[in-house]
Amino acid sequence: MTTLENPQLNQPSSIYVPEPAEIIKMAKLTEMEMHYELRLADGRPLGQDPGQFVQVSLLGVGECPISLCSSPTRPETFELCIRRVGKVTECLHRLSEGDTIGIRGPLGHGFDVNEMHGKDILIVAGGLGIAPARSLIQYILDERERFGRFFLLYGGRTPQELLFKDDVVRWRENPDVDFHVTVDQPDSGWRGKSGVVTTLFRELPKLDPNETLAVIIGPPIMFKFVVLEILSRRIPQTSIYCSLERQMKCGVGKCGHCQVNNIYVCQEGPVFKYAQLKALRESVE
Amino acid sequence: MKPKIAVFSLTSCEGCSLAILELENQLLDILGAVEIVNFREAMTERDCDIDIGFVDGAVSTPTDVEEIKEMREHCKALVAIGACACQGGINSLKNHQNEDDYRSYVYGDGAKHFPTIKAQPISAFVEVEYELPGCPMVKEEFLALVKAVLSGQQWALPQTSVCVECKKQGNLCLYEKGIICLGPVTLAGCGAICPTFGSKCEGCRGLASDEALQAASINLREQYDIPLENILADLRFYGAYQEKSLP
Amino acid sequence: MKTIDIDVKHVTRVEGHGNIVVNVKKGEITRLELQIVESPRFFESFLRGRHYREAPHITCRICGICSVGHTTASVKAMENAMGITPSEQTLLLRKLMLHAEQMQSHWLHVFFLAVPDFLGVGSVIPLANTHPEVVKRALRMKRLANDICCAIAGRHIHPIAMHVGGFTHIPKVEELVDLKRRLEECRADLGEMANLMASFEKPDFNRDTEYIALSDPNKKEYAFYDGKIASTKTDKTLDVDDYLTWIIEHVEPHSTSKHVKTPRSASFMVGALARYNLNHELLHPAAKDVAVKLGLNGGSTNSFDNNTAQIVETVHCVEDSIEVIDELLTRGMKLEPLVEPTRFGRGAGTAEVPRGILFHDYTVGEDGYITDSNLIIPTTQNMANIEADLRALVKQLLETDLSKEEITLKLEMLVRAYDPCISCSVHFLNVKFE
Amino acid sequence: MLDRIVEKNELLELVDELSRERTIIGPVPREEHYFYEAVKNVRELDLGFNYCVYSPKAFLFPPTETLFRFEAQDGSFGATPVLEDRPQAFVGVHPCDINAIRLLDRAFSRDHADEHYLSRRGATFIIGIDCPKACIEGVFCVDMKSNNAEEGFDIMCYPLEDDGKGQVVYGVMFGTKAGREWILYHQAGRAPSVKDERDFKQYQRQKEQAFPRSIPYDVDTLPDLLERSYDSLLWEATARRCYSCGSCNLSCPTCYCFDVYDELDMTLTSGERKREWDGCQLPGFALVAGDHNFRGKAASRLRHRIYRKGKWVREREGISGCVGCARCDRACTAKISSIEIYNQLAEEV
Ligand SMILES: Cc1cc2nc3c(=O)[nH]c(=O)nc-3n(C[C@H](O)[C@H](O)[C@H](O)COP(=O)(O)OP(=O)(O)OC[C@H]3O[C@@H](n4cnc5c(N)ncnc54)[C@H](O)[C@@H]3O)c2cc1C
Ligand code: SF4
Ligand code: SF4
Ligand code: SF4
Repeated sequence: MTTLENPQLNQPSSIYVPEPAEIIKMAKLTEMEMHYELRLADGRPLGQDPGQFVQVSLLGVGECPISLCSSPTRPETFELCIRRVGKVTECLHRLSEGDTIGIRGPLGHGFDVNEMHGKDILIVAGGLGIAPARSLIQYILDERERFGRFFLLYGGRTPQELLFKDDVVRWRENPDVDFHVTVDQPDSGWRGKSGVVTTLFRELPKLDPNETLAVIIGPPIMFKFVVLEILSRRIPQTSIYCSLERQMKCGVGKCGHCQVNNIYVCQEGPVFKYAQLKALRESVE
Repeated sequence: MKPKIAVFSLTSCEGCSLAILELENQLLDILGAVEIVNFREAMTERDCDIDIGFVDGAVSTPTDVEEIKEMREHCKALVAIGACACQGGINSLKNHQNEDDYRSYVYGDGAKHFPTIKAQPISAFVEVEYELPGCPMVKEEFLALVKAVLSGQQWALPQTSVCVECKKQGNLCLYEKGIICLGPVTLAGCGAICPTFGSKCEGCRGLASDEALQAASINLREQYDIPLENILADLRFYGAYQEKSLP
Repeated sequence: MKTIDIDVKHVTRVEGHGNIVVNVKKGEITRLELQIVESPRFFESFLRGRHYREAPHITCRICGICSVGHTTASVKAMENAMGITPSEQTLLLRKLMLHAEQMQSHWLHVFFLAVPDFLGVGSVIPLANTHPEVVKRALRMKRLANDICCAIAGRHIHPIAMHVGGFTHIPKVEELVDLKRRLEECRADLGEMANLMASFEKPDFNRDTEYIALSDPNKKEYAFYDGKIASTKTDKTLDVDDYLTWIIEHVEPHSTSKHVKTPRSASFMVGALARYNLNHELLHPAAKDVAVKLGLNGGSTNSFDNNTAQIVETVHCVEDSIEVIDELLTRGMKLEPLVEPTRFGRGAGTAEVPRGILFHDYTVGEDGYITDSNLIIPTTQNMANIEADLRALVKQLLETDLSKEEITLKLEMLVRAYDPCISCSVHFLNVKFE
Repeated sequence: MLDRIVEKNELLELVDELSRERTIIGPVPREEHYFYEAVKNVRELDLGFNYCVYSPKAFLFPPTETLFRFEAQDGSFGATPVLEDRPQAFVGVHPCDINAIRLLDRAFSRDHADEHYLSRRGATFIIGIDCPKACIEGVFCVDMKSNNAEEGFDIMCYPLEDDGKGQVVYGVMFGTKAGREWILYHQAGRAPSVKDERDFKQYQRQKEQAFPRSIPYDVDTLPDLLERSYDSLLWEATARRCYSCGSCNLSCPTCYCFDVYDELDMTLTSGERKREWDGCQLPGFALVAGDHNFRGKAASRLRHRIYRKGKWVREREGISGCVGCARCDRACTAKISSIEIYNQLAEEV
């Protein structure tokens, strides 16, 4: 006797069970961040959109949401960059290559790359925000001819805390991207620019408000200032993307932790248009 | 090498150490995973380099002060177990009485043989890695902590109030029966065992937050006509509130 | 002529902290003390100014191991002081709680504290490797005793639902049915326990002393919950309210602790052996059988027999618990409101707790707040007797060619046989005593 | 339109029969209140329209449940989902709680279907009993338009005649095929007569008058009202009394937020991933790494809860996030009342 008609009922599975993935490579980026290259145990590509995330599980410890930092255009493996801040992330840092972790995903809504095709792209990333940004950066570089001009601004607190230093070097050399990096607190060895990330806007040529899509990923405090810079260049609110962070327990729109007003960040986000966020009163407060 | 675990007692009823022995179903597994040394209730041999030291009891005598400092030196991690070790516990009731008076009331002329100081949590004297509050401590929490430490994980107390667990138990709230329960202001983790067994929460696990205490001072006075002084007297039962003068 | 100095710091495997100091010069004992190094706790003082309902919840925290015993004595004293008559159902549930505590405490003592001595290992921990079946059985039995307390009052250490005037929770029928089944199954474990005990050789040591325990004036039941104060040295019995005429506290010059004597003897013994000596005819037949098997007769003067008496008592407790559960199931249980006081004033209460007779004594003012209290704990009462025993045993052992270590072990075993609960015993220096 | 007329005794006999294949869960008196509990015997049930302290939510979405068991096997792992589908029947569920279950059904089946909820739900047969009047003072189900249930039950029983001595005649409406089959297969009751239909109309008319209204406006305008009240001082003022104890969340039939945690076995190689009820009023609910709390103040949490109930859930799921059962109001020992808040907001704007 079944009283609720639901086709899902006969599947003896659970959306909460992760699938195994092997750590192919692990590299320490800074004291706090570790870079992981992973492959699903069945070898299938993850198939993410840039900006999406996965729930990373350590059985017996817990689960947490982590953005993908690699592009689907490089499907053999997928990459994560994880900052050690608490229970799960600390245990993740202690793993070694060859270990197996649990993955659920890709989850959420990433960047709408189709909408981006043909446009000039401006990415502004601060701190750990470079990780989710990197999936989009890689995508754009891999599909370079489908985009217009490509500006990338990256700000870190100190030179030591800059992530993906190899990439930073490569991007700097790469003629396909107009890349600028700055640190808040330079040390004696730092030859590059210093100051908060908004100072990098000086380095940009004139932007075309109707042809540019801007992407902002970083801590809430950075967000406010960067959005002002961008809006002041008359780029419409519907052309600005950003990514939100919230506590997430399920990643699939049930547990309620990531709810901001009437939306669930894990489902409608984490990538949003600024126009949409503006109406969400708690989104960046 | 199995990690070495030890259990000590300061001023207490030793109920918290005993609670470990009441983990009958897990005790052999625990013994299999750790080496227990210097467990006064269980053995004669003594040892020094201890990975985790569990301490029950408040610091309430000059000897306690020396002992806790010595324990700190011998233990890589120190865990305060029970209300006495975490907040001073029931021993701290004397902190609100006149010292000469309580000493001579109990020991008369013999009082001089019983040096005592204000009952205080062990964190007032030494650094403490973890606290397992409750009178007695919650043995399931002890087990969870041991497992977390053995598997190299962080561990933290819940941050909610007892009402959460009471609701999960499906209890009738005691306020419905006109009983003033301390559940709303008390830190969860006990599974709301007192309300589940029909008795008001007595606050043995300490305050959930200062904000909750603020709310209590408005609510109990305005909605229930109870003076703040009475609420504080209740919260003193296990040292959860000690005029904020401690340590 | 021997000269030995024994200084056992922290007698292990007893509840709390205690030291034994023995100095013998040329065959003469120059100093013998059982020292208490437990921190003073001032419970009598805490009680002043607290509401009468809090008394059991405060005093049970004197000792984690006899928490139910303190609660029982406390509610009885308070009900006596305030003119409260608890219901039949309350009495049955209390008896069951007290039985469970005797079991849990005696088993803990026998298996965890005493058996390692007999099997020659330092503690219960190596025992888990050498005799896993003994440890597993002990844990199973202890779990059962605790589960009884959990079902009725929430937990064994600091029971929750046991209040002045009744219970705030009653066990579910299914829970009692299940506990009864487990109690019945426990009989096999009890048999094994008796066999194990029978295989040990107990030290040959006798010293005549006075034994004091509660005794049922109607000679109906082996007294734990209630009765009159009785002694092996007199046929007279005493109401609990008059306990101070027999239980006389006095200061011993060598000790900072008060000792307790009776009008008849400088020391006396309370606990399982005292109860057994006074009330053994009232034991359940199954318990009597075990007593016979273990060679315990009504007039033992060997304090080491206390362990044996504990085992016999737990057999009785298991059997009686089954009967109490049957009675509860037959009469049916319902949640009753706590009985309210009808007066205020002074009242004493007593109960036989694992280590012996326990007295609580309160005075409550009109406003329901406590003004005065006195608590006399079994270990306090036994202290003088332990010292007297130690003195006699040292003398006896000096005649042998045992080494200092062997003598020390025997002395420790003797102290342990009393199952002293030193956490509680500091309260005996009570000058309030008139 | 009624589908059947069944007397209470006969219904109970059927339920008794049903108890052979399903666990029966219904209102049981305890400590002068009513609770949904599993019963061994249908005689334990009290099928009035008594207010129950909690809804039957816990039998569909338990306070704690295991999502899966796991076992580490040299380097890899195995995880086995734990799904429960033991047949059960809720007997005597009121319209408010049925409406709340409808909301849970929708929330747990949309997008990523939650098999843990759905497998229990799929194994649940629901016998509703309609309320002819407000079950207890303080409920505002009529204001929330939740005092009638159109769907979400297998059968719904309307107490048409009540002789006051326990003899009740129910007008029964079928909600599902399963409900229809259950009644018809057992040939229970009789077909409704024209008089029965007339009685039913009469019952419904009386019912309309029998629920006192507590909110002075149409609940459909509540989302707009809330829209304008985001910056009201009311939140802060009311939240000063809030303990952040979460009792309101945990007693609410429409709250379904949860936390997820792992529990290791003593072996440390196997264990369970579990979930347990959580609540948006609890202080750590929106905390993230770096100790940034997106709703660190009790006021913003209180506002979130009220908005969720009165606006956001409705906007998202198309049905009201609050069914007006007042369980939150009754559970709050600080006497913070959602109905009072809804009223004060109307006064303010
Ligand atoms: C969409 C998304 C993408 C993300 N991408 C990345 C990424 O690419 N890289 C990365 O490193 N991080 C990322 N994060 C952040 C990451 O998810 C968190 O840092 C991670 O959850 C921390 O988990 P943990 O178990 O290690 O820490 P926890 O032990 O859970 O806690 C860390 C901190 O969080 C707080 N906290 C969280 N929950 C609670 C609670 N219930 N009670 C109390 N305090 C709590 C505390 O302040 C604590 O200090 C992302 C987050 C989101 C939502
Ligand atoms: S009984 Fe106490 S702990 Fe339980 S909900 Fe009520 S106030 Fe909270
Ligand atoms: S918000 Fe309150 S009234 Fe509304 S459904 Fe939840 S508990 Fe009931
Ligand atoms: S029940 Fe009341 S006090 Fe508790 S969190 Fe809810 S609104 Fe606040």
